[in-house]
Amino acid sequence: MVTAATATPTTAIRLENVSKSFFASATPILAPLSLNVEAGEFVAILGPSGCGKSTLLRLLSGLATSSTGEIAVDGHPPGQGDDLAYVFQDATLLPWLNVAANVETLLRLRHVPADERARRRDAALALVRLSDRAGAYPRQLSGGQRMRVSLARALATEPRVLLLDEPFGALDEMTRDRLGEELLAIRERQRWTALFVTHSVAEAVFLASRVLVLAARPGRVAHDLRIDLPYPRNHDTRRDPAYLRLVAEVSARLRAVDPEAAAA
Amino acid sequence: MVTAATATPTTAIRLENVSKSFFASATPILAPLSLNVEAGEFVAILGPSGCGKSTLLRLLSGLATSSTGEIAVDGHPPGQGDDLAYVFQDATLLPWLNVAANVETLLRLRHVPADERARRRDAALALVRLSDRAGAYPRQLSGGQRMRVSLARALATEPRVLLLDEPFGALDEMTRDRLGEELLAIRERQRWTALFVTHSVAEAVFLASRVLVLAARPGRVAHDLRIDLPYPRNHDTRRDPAYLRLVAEVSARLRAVDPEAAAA
Amino acid sequence: GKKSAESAAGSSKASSTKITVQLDWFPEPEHGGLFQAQAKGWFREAGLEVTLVPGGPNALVNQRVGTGQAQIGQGESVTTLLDTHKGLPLLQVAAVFQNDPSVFLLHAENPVRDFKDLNGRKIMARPGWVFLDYLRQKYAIDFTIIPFNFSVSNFIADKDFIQQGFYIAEPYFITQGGAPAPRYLYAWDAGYDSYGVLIANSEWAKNNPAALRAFLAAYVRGWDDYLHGDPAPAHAAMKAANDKNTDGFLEFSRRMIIEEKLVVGRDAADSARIGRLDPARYARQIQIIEDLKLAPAGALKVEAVMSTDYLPSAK
Amino acid sequence: MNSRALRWLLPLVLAAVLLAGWQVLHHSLPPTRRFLLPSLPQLAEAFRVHGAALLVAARYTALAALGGFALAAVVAAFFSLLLASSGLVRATLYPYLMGLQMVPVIIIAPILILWVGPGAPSVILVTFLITFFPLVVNTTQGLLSVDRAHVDLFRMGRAARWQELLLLRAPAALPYFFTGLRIAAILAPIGALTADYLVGSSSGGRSGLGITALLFSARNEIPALYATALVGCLLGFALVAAVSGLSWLVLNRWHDSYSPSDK
Amino acid sequence: MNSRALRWLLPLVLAAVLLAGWQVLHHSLPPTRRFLLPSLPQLAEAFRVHGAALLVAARYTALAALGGFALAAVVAAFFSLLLASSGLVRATLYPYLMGLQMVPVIIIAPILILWVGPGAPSVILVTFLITFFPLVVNTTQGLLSVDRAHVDLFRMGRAARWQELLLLRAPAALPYFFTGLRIAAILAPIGALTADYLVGSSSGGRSGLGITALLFSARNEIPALYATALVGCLLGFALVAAVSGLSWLVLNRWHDSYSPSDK
Ligand SMILES: Nc1ncnc2c1ncn2[C@@H]1O[C@H](COP(=O)(O)OP(=O)(O)OP(=O)(O)O)[C@@H](O)[C@H]1O
Ligand SMILES: Nc1ncnc2c1ncn2[C@@H]1O[C@H](COP(=O)(O)OP(=O)(O)OP(=O)(O)O)[C@@H](O)[C@H]1O
Ligand SMILES: [Mg+2]
Ligand SMILES: [Mg+2]
Repeated sequence: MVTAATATPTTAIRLENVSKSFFASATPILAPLSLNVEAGEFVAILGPSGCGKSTLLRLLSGLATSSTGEIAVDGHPPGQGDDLAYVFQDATLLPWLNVAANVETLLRLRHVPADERARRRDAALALVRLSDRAGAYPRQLSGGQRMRVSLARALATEPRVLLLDEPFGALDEMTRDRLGEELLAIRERQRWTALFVTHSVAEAVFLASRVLVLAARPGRVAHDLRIDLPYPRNHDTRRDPAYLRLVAEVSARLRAVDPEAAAA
Repeated sequence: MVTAATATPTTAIRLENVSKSFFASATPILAPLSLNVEAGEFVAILGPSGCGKSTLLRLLSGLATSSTGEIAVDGHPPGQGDDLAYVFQDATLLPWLNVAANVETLLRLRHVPADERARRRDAALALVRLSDRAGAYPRQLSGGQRMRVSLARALATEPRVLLLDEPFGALDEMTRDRLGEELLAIRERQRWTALFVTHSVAEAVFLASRVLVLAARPGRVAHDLRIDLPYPRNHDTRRDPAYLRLVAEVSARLRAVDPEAAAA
Repeated sequence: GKKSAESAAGSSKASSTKITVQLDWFPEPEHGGLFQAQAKGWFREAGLEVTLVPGGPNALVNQRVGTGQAQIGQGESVTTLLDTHKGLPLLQVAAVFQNDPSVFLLHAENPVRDFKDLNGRKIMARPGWVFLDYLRQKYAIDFTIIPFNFSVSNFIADKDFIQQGFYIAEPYFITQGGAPAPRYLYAWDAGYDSYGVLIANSEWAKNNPAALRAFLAAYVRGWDDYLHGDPAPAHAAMKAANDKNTDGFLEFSRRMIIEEKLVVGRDAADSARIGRLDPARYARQIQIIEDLKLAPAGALKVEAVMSTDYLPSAK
Repeated sequence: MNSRALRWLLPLVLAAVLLAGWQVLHHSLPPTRRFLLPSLPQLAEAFRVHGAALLVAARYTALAALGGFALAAVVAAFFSLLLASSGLVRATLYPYLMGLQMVPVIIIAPILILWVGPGAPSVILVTFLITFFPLVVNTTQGLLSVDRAHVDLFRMGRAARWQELLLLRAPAALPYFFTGLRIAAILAPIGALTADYLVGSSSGGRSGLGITALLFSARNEIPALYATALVGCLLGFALVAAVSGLSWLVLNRWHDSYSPSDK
Repeated sequence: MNSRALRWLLPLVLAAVLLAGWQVLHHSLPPTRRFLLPSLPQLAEAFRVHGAALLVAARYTALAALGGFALAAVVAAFFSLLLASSGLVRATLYPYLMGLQMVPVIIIAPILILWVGPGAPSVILVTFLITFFPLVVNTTQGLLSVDRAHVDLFRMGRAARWQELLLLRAPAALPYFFTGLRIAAILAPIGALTADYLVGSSSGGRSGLGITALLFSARNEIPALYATALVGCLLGFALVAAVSGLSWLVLNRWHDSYSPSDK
């Protein structure tokens, strides 16, 4: 199951001098920003509210265009590659489809055959523990359940690049921890490159091979930290002193970044 | 500034044998549940995703009706009292109003005079650090910014009972901590009774005078814990060993509840 | 024009000649000659297969005849002259009524006694009726026109109401509606003596003179029989084609046609020659059109717009 | 319980009040004008006398209305998708579609009669012209009003244009489409009646409600005229009821306009 | 840049193609039928000859259209709010409003002439009747389609019925209202023309477009008839453009139908 991509790491995401402003005149939301993410990396992004995390993911997915600079995702300009999945900050389920059909939406767009679609849908729903709610409509779900459906929808596509915008934000710590571990297990199989926005330092350190700490006004990478904990990570990792030390360190870095954000 | 309510604690919220099912036949979402909250209490609610936390708040606000049982909020049946504010799990800002007008919405409903409205709006916006975005429309805000506007909208009403459904869910830890402290400071002045749903045990223990741990299927109070840390709490509280012990204890209780949720 | 006229005629050469007649209104006694001839089988006897197509507010008789969708139609002469001027290949071949029965209806006590008195009044009429322009010019008057809606309700309900009407039809419904019989202002009293006419597609007429002659002969015989014989066959056919026709109405309308000498003409000398057309009257009608500047002088020639060649010759 | 009973009672009470008011109005008119507002017994009598004829005419008009309505629904759905597919198409085509609606039926009636011929085809065409546009405007607006976040989802999923149109915009536009359909359902029978009046044919002694109305009107049979109008209304109500039922079936499970006010 | 140029070019190209097609069609018709589709020079000639008269008629009809349209907008807004205020009101009133729309204008023409009088008041009233209903249906649907979560917000804030209606449902329904307004804008001029045809009045040689059309039609002046229809269309376009502009002004800052496709 080990693909060539892991054997010879290549660049999955590359940003060069990318900036973004909403109005030509205004201060940019993202300052000119350069970044390289190798294939298979799991990058967690931390940063104060409104610093530009979602904007960064939107640029990578091609949903927004950068004001300046160059972006390549999986070797393509943003929005052109075929194997990207993006879990939005909001669940954005289609209200007229039930949970099962919502999970299948993206597969349908890719013309995945019906039986394969059903298989992946069931697996994804089982993963987020919502198999028994497959027939429910979005308005019958709790906030956390909706986010889990959204996550299942993205994972079912088995992408090469995965962008996640606070997918666990609305979940309790247990569910969060469990889903984090499941995510890492899936990563072993699917081997995507991930950019994962979160507000939990512990989560960032537990999941990621690399943590970016963004600063606000304009958004920029204040710290770029490698997390050298071996995979697979599991329950024990959370008690590993190296892990705890890294959490403390990243927390400190984030805190140091904050005063600038507080001015916002 | 100390009102009678604090001098002689009275019951702010009372539930007696309250249950809720969406279909007459189905297993209830909330099992018959009884609960008393004294005026001035700050109750944090923890529990797995989908266990019924939002449903409980909806029952208290009168937005949903219970299938069985009696509810009294601030001496009134739910939905009849005048001084309740509810921060929903989603921001639910009105897209056609800018930030300032959104914050004023609830005040307008109560016929608060224009100058008083402007005063409270500005104070609330300053609190959530969005004064400089007062003129922006919701679609120009980040996810966290939207939640902060929603919080400001509720706080501006200076209610007697405050229901908060994961108001800090989409926020980074710094902002979260700061807003938590601000919330406690406001509480000193406004003296509301609060029910606060959160997924962060640390946050629950830091803010609350009492923590309810809910279990799922059907939703019920598994643990009802008093947090005997003195107010005012602040930065130092977070390093207080008593605080850390309580966090660990609540975490353990929550974890013990989880296996049942995992079955969901 | 030629092509469509030919195909209309040519398609039926095999057995009998097919002729479609476009009526100007729903079947009523004003179509008595046609229905009687049809009911008695006189068209068939003459080797013609005739279809009578009911009209209505949008009968478009001249357009349908001009484009060959019908070979013959029933209409009014001055309007037809105008349409001929506009280029439709129309030929007026027989009179239906020696005087077009369109008149103004008034209540008995209405102070309007004369056309001059119409000045400043409100009249419900077809805005395109040339007679209106004629009145304005001749008497130097003006009035307000309300579009004709084929109803007599306003007339019955309003003592001051003045409206256009076929006086062989509307008065019946007015009296049935409980109002006293109306008074009339006849167009011909103002010097506007248009015909009710049969109009043929001129190309078709040129190519099928025998058929047209045979048609008109049967038609004239039909009128004669309808007026002087038993109208029952025609009335039965009219009721079949329009179930709102009551015996009372059919009888009233026929009686009016007879009493007012509409078909035979008030000119007793010629009364046996049903269908006759007078070129001199056409010259006057063309003069009216020219005076109203609806066509330039000399544009319309009597010989080109009408013909008596197809009528049965005088006995 | 109480409020549910009211829901049945109040409309009935209002109906009774209106009918009584009608009757009173009839009798309060000066006798010469009374015929303009026939009394209820006169109306009943008109139904008794002309009921059979009205039924035949109603069937004819109902078929034309349904034909025009169905045609409009299908063609409007197609054009709305086309219009929503790109701003360029919209800028190019919309004015002509609007033009189509703005051609006064009374003006093209003669042209239709001469080209299509009087009778059912023309009536269906006119009904189509009358009902088509509200459908196009509503459906197009619905297709354009789709939630921005959902469009982003589909763009992210690299949906083809047609997938975005059919799998996202089309279902999202359903509430708008049904609104248009409801308007069209109301317009169709009266449109067919008007069309029958303008371009119908009474050949063979069979005609629709329009020509029937015209004849009753010309003959001053006012009660029968009202009866004819009433039959037209009933057709409209039947069609609206059908559309509302369909709308409920399709939308009730997810659309907010059907979400119960409290649960 | 390129696509923006296309946006101007394509409609113009289509217009040119259609005009050329028209001209070709004209010449390919058999001569006896050619009069049904006047050639462009004939049309131009009709405008030259009758331009002044058409302008007068257009002004008259435009005023009536605007009057009926404005009346419909105001009354529809009022009734929609009433209908949306409670299911009971809706169940009670909606059928009668529908009935109002379904009364065939051609049938009530005599009654209007008698009671309202021919001319401007009747024309405005008929225009109102024609444009009213699409507005009511759309606006009511909009008022009912408001986001459930926002209703919850207002209920939580203990909003009075009228506050929920005016501060929440009314602004949320604006996109639907403007959709209805766009339909009404298209219907108003042609409705006024039709109304003029049915219940207008002409005196001193001055009349609206309907009677003008009737006159041209009776005189078989087909090019002038087309010119009249065209003038009616132009009025419609002007009104639609005005409504679209207003809609943009009101909605562009927040509604998804105006959100740029990429930012
Ligand atoms: N309209 C509905 N019909 C049926 N089931 C519903 C409906 N609304 C909510 N539920 C179910 O009720 C349960 C409780 O929902 P609730 O929103 O209260 O959960 P919660 O504790 O707030 O969860 P979360 O932390 O994910 O927000 C969930 O399992 C949900 O699926
Ligand atoms: N359409 C827009 N017009 C103007 N400003 C915008 C627009 N969209 C976003 N912004 C601003 O850009 C900044 C970055 O937004 P972004 O959504 O990327 O933040 P974020 O880091 O994801 O925040 P959060 O953690 O709260 O989700 C915010 O200050 C936001 O207000
Ligand atoms: Mg964000
Ligand atoms: Mg919840």
